[in-house]
Amino acid sequence: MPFEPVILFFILGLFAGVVRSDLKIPGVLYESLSIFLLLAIGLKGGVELARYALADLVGPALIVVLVATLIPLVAFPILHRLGGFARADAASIAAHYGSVSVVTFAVAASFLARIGEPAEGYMVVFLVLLEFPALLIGVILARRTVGKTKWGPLLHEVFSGKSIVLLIGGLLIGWVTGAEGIKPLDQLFFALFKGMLAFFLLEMGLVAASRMADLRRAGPFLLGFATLMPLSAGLLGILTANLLDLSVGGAVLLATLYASASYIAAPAAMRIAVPEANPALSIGAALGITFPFNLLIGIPAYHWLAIRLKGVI
Amino acid sequence: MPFEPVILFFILGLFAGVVRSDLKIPGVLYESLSIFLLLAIGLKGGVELARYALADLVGPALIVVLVATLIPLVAFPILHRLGGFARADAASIAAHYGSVSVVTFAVAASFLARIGEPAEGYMVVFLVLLEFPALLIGVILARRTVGKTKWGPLLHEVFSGKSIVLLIGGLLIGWVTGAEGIKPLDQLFFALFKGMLAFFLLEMGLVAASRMADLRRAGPFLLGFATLMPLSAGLLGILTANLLDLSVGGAVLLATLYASASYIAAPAAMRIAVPEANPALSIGAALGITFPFNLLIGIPAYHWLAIRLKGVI
Amino acid sequence: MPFEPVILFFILGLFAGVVRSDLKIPGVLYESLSIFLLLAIGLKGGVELARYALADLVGPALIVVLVATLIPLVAFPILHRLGGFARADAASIAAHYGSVSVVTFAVAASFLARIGEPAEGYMVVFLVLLEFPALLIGVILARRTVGKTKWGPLLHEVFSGKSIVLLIGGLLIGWVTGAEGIKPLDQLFFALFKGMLAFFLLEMGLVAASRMADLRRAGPFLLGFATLMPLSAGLLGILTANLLDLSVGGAVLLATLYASASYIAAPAAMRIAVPEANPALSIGAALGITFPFNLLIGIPAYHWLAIRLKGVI
Amino acid sequence: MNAQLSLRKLLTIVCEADLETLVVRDLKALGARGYTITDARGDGTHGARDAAWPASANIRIEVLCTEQTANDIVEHLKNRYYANYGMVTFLLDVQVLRPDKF
Amino acid sequence: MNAQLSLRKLLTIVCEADLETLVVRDLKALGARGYTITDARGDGTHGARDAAWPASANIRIEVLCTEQTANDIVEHLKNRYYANYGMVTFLLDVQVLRPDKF
Amino acid sequence: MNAQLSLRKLLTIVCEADLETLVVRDLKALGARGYTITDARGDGTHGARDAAWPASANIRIEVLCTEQTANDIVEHLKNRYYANYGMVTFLLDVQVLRPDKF
Ligand SMILES: Nc1ncnc2c1ncn2[C@@H]1O[C@H](COP(=O)(O)O)[C@@H](O)[C@H]1O
Ligand SMILES: Nc1ncnc2c1ncn2[C@@H]1O[C@H](COP(=O)(O)O)[C@@H](O)[C@H]1O
Ligand SMILES: Nc1ncnc2c1ncn2[C@@H]1O[C@H](COP(=O)(O)O)[C@@H](O)[C@H]1O
Ligand code: NA
Ligand code: NA
Ligand code: NA
Repeated sequence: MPFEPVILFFILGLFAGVVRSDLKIPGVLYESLSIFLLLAIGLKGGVELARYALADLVGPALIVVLVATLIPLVAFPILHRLGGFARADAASIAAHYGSVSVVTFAVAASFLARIGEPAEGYMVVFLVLLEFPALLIGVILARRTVGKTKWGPLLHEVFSGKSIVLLIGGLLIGWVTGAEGIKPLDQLFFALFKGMLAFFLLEMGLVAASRMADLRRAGPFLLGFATLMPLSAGLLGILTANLLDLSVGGAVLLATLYASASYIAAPAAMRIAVPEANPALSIGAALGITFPFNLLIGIPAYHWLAIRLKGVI
Repeated sequence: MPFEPVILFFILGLFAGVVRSDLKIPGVLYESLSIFLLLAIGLKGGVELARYALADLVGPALIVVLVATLIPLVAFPILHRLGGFARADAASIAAHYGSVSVVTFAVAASFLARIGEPAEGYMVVFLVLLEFPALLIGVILARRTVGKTKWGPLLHEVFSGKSIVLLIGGLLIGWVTGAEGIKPLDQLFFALFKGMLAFFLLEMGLVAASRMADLRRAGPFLLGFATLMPLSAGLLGILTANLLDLSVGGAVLLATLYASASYIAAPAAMRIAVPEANPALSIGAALGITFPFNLLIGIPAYHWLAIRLKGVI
Repeated sequence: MPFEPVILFFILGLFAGVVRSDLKIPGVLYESLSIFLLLAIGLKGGVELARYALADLVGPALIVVLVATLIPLVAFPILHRLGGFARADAASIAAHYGSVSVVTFAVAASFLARIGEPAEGYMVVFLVLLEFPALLIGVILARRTVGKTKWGPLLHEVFSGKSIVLLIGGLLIGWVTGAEGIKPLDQLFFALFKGMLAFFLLEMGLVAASRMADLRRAGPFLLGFATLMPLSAGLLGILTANLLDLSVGGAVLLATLYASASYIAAPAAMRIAVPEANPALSIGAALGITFPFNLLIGIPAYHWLAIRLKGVI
Repeated sequence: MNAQLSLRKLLTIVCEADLETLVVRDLKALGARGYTITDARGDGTHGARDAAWPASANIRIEVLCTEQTANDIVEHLKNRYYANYGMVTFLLDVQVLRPDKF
Repeated sequence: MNAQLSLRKLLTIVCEADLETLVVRDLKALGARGYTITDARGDGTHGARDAAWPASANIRIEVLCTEQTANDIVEHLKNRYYANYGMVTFLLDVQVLRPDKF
Repeated sequence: MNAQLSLRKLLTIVCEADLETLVVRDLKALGARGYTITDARGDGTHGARDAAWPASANIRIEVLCTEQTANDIVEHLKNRYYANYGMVTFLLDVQVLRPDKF
């Protein structure tokens, strides 16, 4: 089997969307599943984190975050200058790609688990840390001046956003409780995780199908961007991982974080902070192209690369 | 215990409905559970299917489907001529009884599992195949002429209907993935299956209770039909199973498929394709009478019959 | 770990509510989870119940219910005379505290399970029996005269209320089916119970946060009542448990039942039966103060007390 | 105005979800021949109602009816519920086909 | 009346949820430039529809449009659906900004 | 018209669900004393919004208020949101009890 089985659910959803099946997954189920996934990923990360000395993570975390800021900063001029996108659109798309997709991360983690490739348990911390800096950068890029923006509401929006609250909340609960204490919750949050992910991917397939239509209007430049950007960012992730001496599994996860584009936190934040940006472009690219691209091609490719590049840098 | 425990949840729902309890199960939960059940049944069937040579199933499948067309073709004149129902109503009810109830099938399968009666793993394929031919027959019966109907939209409605998409999608995923590959999903789709079925039956009980009121107006003929029809169709199923040399368990499942009346795919399809038909009649009979009848009496009866008739034909 | 891990989810929800996070748990998920919890608690109780002779429980049950009527009867004059609350408000609050909180009971049970303190399996029967008498007492206290009230609709409201139907329904199903028969449902109703409870508590935290604002207007008397009342009622529960010669675990559960205030059955029933009562007061106290108080302080305190008072009376 | 259309009243009631059973019973008793309900949340004199749990959910009920029935219902709601419950009602004229249906 | 505002028709349709795809297609074909749908339940001549499962759910569709389009839609709905489906429609005048949008 | 009833404006806003917090804050700031929200989906110039996930969900907000407040809100919404967001508003006259409440 070349594919993670969960990806087949995504393809089923995509198919149902494309043939205009009357299969509709209630919006409430989408929200419930996304709460579940965020919480479960946080909990799992927190339990793993208990095995590490937090102080040892500060340095790597700083490097991971700093390197990641390159992504929106490079994506923006490509989109604005080369692609001819309006400033707001280029900034918003850059923010989406600078931030991360929690579900893509989860699929990569389960890809690694299936092939038995271990990874550092603290990668979830990077997931949390990478979620928001790009959003702030995106707003600055869009506004041109830092002064004009009302940062208060935006910072509140970002830090009290549901994905941050659930991920960090889960991390802390997992960390405080530890592997033993969390056992009674294992059945829901860990044993069911992959099934719930499959269910969610079915839903994402349906949503992605409806987003692909948006993209037809967007032109080939964005299509190219939405596949080359993750590949380059993934490569950057692998090199950064090598710099930090992470395992192959860790490199794949970091590559996936860098390569993935957010569609939970970013769309809501950008919609409010950069109203002039057309969400059809950013969401269309992130969800209609990059998300399936990472699932089907990106993750195995990053694994292939991570093995070959092991030790480089 | 004479009953499958899951049936007690149906009775609880029925009771809550009858005493007008304020217990209401959100419509969204109904939809989520039905998506889960359809997908899980498909997956399970797909995994089992991997053990058979598909070519060997073509013959039996053809026979099973052909014999099944007798059900609407016999039910229609009974309802129209004998019962005095309008053409559209008779055709729509016939279509409901010719199609199948996925949940009744699931209860029969869990009845067999409980008493340790094995059955052929590919019965789910028959479930999928039996879902739609009766719907097409129903439309033809209602229209009298094949010419007038716009078949395009109807065929689209039937084949892109959510139950077909999820059942076939699940079948394919299960088949491609196989028992080993699907393991990480077992906890959600298989271990929880029976609990989810119980929950869904609670809900069906509430819905059935509200449908029984509809039936008071329908008169005794429909009541008789809604109990004698499944018995006869069940017998037909057992004989067909014997013809195909199925096991006792397989005979019970085929009997249940023949005997059960659809209330997921059929109501939606008939509502659009045969607008003149009164849904209170078809749904009232299928859900208010035949569904509980099969759960409480039919399934054990088909088992009793299948044992006694083993080898006949 | 001093805390039950599930309590951390409540705190996370509380925190998200207080910082005005955009984390919103869909109302439908709240309802689905509450149906699940009620049913699961009933089922578990029913299975345990099968081990006891019902006749032996009649006496203790009578005592437990009779002593419990003291709670609203004492709470009412305290609130009305001392606290200066209007008759209707005092009666409604008294009814909330006289009835029980199913979720608090579940947390206490999982607290006991974690520390390995066994308890009588039939406590769920007391939970069911304690749910409604206080509601009737509350209505009488509010109306002053028994005559004026239309008891028919109220009794219907109480006895066909969803919590009673699901708890008693679950009890009966569990009792009829027994530990063996219910096994296939264990995975959903028992293995997932604690995870679902955690999820529900997250939601309760969000709701409680919004209720705390209500309380600011209510003044310090109600705050004092909402902490001293559960402590006193908890003590009463322990003494009653001693009278009945229950185990320490049983005493903790009875204390928790007495100490907890209802926010599923009571709010709906009181809203209809005592319209003049301001729900912000009763729900604010029950959910905003007493619920977190019992989770964080009450349950461990009742345990501490139950050990110390073992044998007293 | 289209000649087929007649004037009727549309009465809209926004109230606490707990009242659904009672209000629906009243509507029928006062002559309404049908109604439509949607789930809602909101804010008003009784404070924010965010529909996060049953006790804070609202419903929005619409009734198409004659002016007489509308007035009867408004009168009844005012006497029976206004003092103690979160409830808002408003009335307007709408054009309907099949006026005898309402 | 605010000088920026113009009059348009608001057409509201309450019908069985199963009809959503068909009715939406019809609306577009008859010139509606947009619509808004909410999920609903209700009661009427076709009996109680409590939205407990798909077969008993309703939807409530609103269309802002010109009087001409509104009349065309009402006419079409009447001919196509009234005989066999649970459906209620009503029309009223509303004030909108950007009249050319509708 | 029933003598107890007075005229007020009903302002209805259909917009992207993401705007809920912002718009509600604006409504309060501009003098609305209450509002009612239902979840919705729809179609319009900004394309189909099917509510399958948060980014494609709409809400439908109703505000009963004085004509002055209604005009202020419409003016504000137009300036603040119309250029960049999917949003539709319409106004009509309705009869209410307790006019001072709105
Ligand atoms: N001015 C208003 N405009 C629209 N809806 C309102 C208004 N005031 C109150 N409501 C609705 O009616 C419910 C009860 O209102 P109240 O009795 O004022 O708390 C609120 O939760 C809102 O949903
Ligand atoms: N008088 C009415 N007022 C408001 N809604 C109605 C009315 N009559 C019917 N409806 C709605 O329209 C749907 C179909 O109506 P009917 O065709 O009368 O069964 C009902 O389920 C209600 O949601
Ligand atoms: N003509 C219309 N009638 C009713 N609702 C509309 C109409 N146009 C737009 N809407 C609603 O307003 C939302 C935003 O509209 P728009 O800005 O045109 O995309 C849509 O998603 C619809 O829910
Ligand atoms: Na990224
Ligand atoms: Na059948
Ligand atoms: Na109590």
